[in-house]
Amino acid sequence: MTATLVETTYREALRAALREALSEDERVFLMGEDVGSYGGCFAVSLGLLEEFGPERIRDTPLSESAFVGAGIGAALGGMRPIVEIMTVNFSLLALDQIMNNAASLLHMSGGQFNVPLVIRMTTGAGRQLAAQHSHSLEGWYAHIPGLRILAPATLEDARGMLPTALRDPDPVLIFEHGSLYNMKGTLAADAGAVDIDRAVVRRPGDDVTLITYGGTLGKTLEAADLLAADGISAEVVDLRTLRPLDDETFVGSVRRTHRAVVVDEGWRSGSLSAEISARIMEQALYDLEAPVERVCTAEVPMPYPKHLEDAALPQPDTIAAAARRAMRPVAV
Amino acid sequence: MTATLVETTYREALRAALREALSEDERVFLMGEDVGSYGGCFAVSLGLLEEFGPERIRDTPLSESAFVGAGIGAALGGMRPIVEIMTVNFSLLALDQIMNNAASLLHMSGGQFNVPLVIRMTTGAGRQLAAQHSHSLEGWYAHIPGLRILAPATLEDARGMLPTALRDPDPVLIFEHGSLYNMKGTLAADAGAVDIDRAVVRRPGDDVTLITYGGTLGKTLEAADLLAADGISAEVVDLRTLRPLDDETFVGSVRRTHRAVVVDEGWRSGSLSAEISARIMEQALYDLEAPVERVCTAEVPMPYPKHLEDAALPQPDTIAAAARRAMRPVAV
Amino acid sequence: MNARRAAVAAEPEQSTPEAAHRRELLRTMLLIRRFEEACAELYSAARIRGFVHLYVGEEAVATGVMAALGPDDAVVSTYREHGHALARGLPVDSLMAEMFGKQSGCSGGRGGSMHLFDSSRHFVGGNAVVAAGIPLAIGLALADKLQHRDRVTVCFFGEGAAAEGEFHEALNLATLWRLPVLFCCENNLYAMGTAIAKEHAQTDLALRAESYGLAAWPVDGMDVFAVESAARRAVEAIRGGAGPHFLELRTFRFRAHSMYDPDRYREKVEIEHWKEHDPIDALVATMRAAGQLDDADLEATRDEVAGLVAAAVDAAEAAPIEPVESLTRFVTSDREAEGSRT
Amino acid sequence: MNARRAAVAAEPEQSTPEAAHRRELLRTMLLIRRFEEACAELYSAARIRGFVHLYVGEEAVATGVMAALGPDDAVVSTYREHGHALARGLPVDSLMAEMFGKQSGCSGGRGGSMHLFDSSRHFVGGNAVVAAGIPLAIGLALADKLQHRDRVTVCFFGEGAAAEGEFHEALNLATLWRLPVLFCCENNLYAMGTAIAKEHAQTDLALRAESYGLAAWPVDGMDVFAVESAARRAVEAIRGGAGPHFLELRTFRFRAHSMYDPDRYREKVEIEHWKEHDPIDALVATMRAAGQLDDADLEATRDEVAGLVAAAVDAAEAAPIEPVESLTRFVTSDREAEGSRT
Ligand SMILES: Cc1ncc(C[n+]2csc(CCOP(=O)(O)OP(=O)(O)O)c2C)c(N)n1
Ligand SMILES: Cc1ncc(C[n+]2csc(CCOP(=O)(O)OP(=O)(O)O)c2C)c(N)n1
Ligand SMILES: [Mg+2]
Ligand SMILES: [Mg+2]
Repeated sequence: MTATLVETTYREALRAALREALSEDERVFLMGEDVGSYGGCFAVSLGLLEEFGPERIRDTPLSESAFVGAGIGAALGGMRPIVEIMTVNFSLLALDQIMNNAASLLHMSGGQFNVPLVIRMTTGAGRQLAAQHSHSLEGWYAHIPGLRILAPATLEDARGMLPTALRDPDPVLIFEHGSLYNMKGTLAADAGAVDIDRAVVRRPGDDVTLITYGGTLGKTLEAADLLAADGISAEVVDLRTLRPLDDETFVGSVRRTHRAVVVDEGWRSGSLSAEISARIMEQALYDLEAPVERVCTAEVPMPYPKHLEDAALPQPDTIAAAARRAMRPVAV
Repeated sequence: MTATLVETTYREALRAALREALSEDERVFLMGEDVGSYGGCFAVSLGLLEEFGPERIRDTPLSESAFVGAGIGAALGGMRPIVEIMTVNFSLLALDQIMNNAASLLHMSGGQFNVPLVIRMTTGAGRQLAAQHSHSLEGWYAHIPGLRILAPATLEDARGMLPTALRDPDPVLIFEHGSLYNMKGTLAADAGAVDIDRAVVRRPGDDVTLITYGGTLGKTLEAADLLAADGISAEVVDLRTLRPLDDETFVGSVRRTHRAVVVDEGWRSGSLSAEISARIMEQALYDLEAPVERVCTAEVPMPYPKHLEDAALPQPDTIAAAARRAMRPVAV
Repeated sequence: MNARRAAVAAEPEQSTPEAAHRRELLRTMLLIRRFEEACAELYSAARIRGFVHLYVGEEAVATGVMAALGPDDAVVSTYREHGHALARGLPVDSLMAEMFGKQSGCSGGRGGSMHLFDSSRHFVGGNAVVAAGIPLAIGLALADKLQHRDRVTVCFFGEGAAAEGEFHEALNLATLWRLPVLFCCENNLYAMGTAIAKEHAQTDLALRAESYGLAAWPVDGMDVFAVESAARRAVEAIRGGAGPHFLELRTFRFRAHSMYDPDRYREKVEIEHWKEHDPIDALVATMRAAGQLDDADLEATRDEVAGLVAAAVDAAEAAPIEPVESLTRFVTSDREAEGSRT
Repeated sequence: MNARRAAVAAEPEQSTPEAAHRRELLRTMLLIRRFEEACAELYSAARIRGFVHLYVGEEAVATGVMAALGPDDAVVSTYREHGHALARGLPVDSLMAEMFGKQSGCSGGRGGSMHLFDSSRHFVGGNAVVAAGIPLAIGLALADKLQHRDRVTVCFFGEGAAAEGEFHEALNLATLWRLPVLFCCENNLYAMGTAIAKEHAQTDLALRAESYGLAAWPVDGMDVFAVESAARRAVEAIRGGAGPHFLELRTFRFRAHSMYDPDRYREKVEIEHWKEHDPIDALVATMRAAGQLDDADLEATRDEVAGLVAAAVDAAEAAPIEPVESLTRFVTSDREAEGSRT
């Protein structure tokens, strides 16, 4: 099967997924702040209002809690809503709805009311948006039972995670890293739904496993290049789904390489990297040749200046440095 | 110094701390839902309205975001507000204020505006309050830079953490576990402020370190009794302050015992237990004789029936079982 | 006011449709009352646990509103929802079993008093976060509108809930989008221990609601006829496409906020005053005066509902508990067995 | 409307206090305009980054409101706050340095365009979460009330923010507690790309605000005199103990929402229409007609503010950047050095 490849971007791939979902299923609609006339704050839904009309591309007032709650209600009422929260930073205003309703209704009702809702939002730092607009909270959301958390890091996943998420009977949150929208590349012309159960190895290697997801996949692959130049063969695992985690793939890799670095744009303490590290320790302690390293964001509300933001975030060189530390652990 | 001991309860110790703070500092006031005429939903502030009047024991409408935000504003304006959020479950409604304002203002303003605010709330499960009223999110809050997170587990700490927190120039969140309010015991008649920087060893031991905090300290001490009956000497560390964590105390203990069990009422994935486990691995991997065990809450919105709730939560026997596993690890 | 009603009414036979309907209303209210008295006793006996919020005194509200609904309409409720559930027709047995946390309960025992659900009756649940059901209700109404369904969604909440941000956001959204939703604000003058004047700068909540541009009016919530007719009027208008409506149902809870509450914040005299307007007594008086009810009828109905409740208690006591092995069911729909992959 | 004003006004000398005050207003508005034009250029040149929201067209609002305040009053702002900051008297240098992220900036460079702070001027900051500043403002006012301080806190937000739950909660609380706060709703008809009619069921926001029981009225936000006098009236009433007031300032932004926004959602003709009411042109016309301004004055003022801005840009460019080693400063007040103990 040699599919034709087309040039596209992450943004266009997301839009193609939205367009397909809207075309194929009458129950699907998109709702959120500025998804319509404005075209989406990051232009993801540009043109969809013209194509599908204001009933299905639904601009909302600035009322995160109400329109997320309305998305939950509409899902209960038989629709397949896609709710866009402009960015993860504002999702805190809707967190009660997400945790106490979306994630809990199925259980509280003894299985009677499931919530087939998809929530999309932009996440991450790197664009000098300062303290209130730079959170990476997807790992935090992964703490909540009842949710599925996705982090598309590639064009395939930007194109393919939404259709699979829409088939899920339960709430799915999709986190799109803000730095990826302009990412260019090629995609099969007939690209469609992808699996959302498994992590994947994006680059095979033997000496150390670099585990990451979303916005830091690119930096981690760059780090692998840096390491290759040093003769270190790094395997890069893209988690893809942050809840439920696919332990098998990343633990399996660490069992082979005996060394691991977790790269995570969340603030270090209590980030997803801690959970990954704990699981490796639980499942593969005796395979480890060195402590699992973590490369995370400095524990500081994000500063505006570029040089400070760069210093706060995981970078190819800090990732590579952590991998080198793992290669030469100082025994104590 | 042989201080007189008085019989008291956790609730009374909290109230004594509030009364002292209100008496000693005019800038202190208590604000929240039903702290006044009702006497506090768990009767912590009972009688304080009569003693200090409605300006300083301030009943608020059901408006979590606004009154937490108002607490932040009042702190900026020179007061020392104590804001009570009835329970952690409702704190989600105020989370934007907590993360994006309370925790960030100092940084965003380049050090000009600090927020000397104390927020108290009830946390935890165990009283059959079901899915929306049983969260343990204090470990989750410990992810946020700029906050200090306290979990008083003893009468001394119920009495003494508030005065120290009020002296902190930055926001402090105090999580009171709902199952502790009726805990009885003795306290020095002159008990007062306690340190809020260090974890403490609540029971010394040699074979395994049990690390916990707040509502699960009692169960963990019970587990230590069970273990003692088996001839296993367990050291119990009470974290007390969940952010910043006092690594020295718990890592130091594990260095001696070579085995650790973390007990945490949060849902397992992404709970504070993961961070503790990761730090032990980072700082003491070569001292470990077994994987760090975690005993957490099952990943399910809390069910109402007692037997299911009991099964979902850490219990003395499951904690002891984890410790026994750590004593006899199955090498792989 | 019921006396006045009774006076102007003709004296119909006990067999008229009106009389039959009123007996149905009365039966519902008596059933709610009896159910909750049993709950209070069972709570004291530690057979029921958790938070339990009684509706005693407010029965006319649920009963009147539900009487105006069709079987296809939807209901979103609160944690004080025994009355809503019973008036909506959820079987007493399934409710009592839920109070006991048994698998035969209406939420499989998982919810308890605050989380009663019944999908077959479009009863979308008790919600224990104040005001959090309001956005759900407008979402259900949005789904109906998008699917061109003729359903009305009724959303209950207290006057305390009206101070929450979600109230504001949802009322604006519902009005902006002309959604088929009936907001039923149960104004019982207190939110736990906080009197309405300490909650709201503007205590006329119907007026407040009107400021969003929706039709809103206050209703005597102790008069089941007033409630039913207001609800009918609103439901009809909503079904006709007139957009959301808002009823402020003025009522009072005769008992404490929850079984935990020592009720220190209300004067006895205030409670006694309201008890004089007991909605059941008022209905009984009206029906008696209209010749629609005699002592025997009343006795028989009381006996019937008492029997139902007693049987429900026995059944709930006897019902098996869920096996612990199924603890992690209902976390996700399709991966129930895979508890480990979280 | 300014023409009318001018016609009825007497023709005072250029040296009267009124003329001096008006020249001050004009200078402030010109300074804001010039500052933001420079920001737009610097943004295009990639010297300034992040989100930058321009105030062009709305200058009369900040200028008029600030003119009504004393030095001890407090201001809570939004992410569109260059105008508020300049009108409040923050030095141009410190603002421009902040835009560059330099340590000499008013927030030490940490905040950027959306987070301008100045404790010495009680300027409690730009806030980039819509409506999130409103609760802060009422808290500041509460502190003043509890400490019997004679301060008024002014809180700015847009008409889009009025849809958020926090707006509702805070207006109720402020009114309930009679807090000394002036709510200034800058109604520029759009929230990003969403027109007010798609945001609010009731678009008369002063009317909506009034429903909380506070004094509220609409003001022509393109007329700096109207703004100033409305603000004075409100501030005086608040200082006199009359509780919170609300001004709906009707205005328009001439430029896109932010530097990222291609402004697809507005018709050119709408923008052109509003540009005819440019608040600076209107003020200039009024002053000219009143003999309070001639070409030379205007030129001189323009030159002066252009010079200030140019100097600020040069200084900002030249200022050193903060050393990376101090990255984790300002996370906590007293443990700054201990970056590791988090
Ligand atoms: C968001 C939130 N805050 C606080 C509570 C605790 N609480 C439960 S019921 C209640 C009072 C609600 O009053 P009202 O809305 O008037 O309803 P009522 O109980 O009077 O029927 C409070 C404060 C809660 N459940 N949810
Ligand atoms: C809670 C929240 N939601 C969304 C955004 C993104 N956002 C920034 S400004 C804005 C529009 C706000 O409009 P308005 O309140 O009218 O103020 P204006 O920008 O017109 O001055 C939006 C949607 C945000 N910053 N915060
Ligand atoms: Mg009430
Ligand atoms: Mg606007």
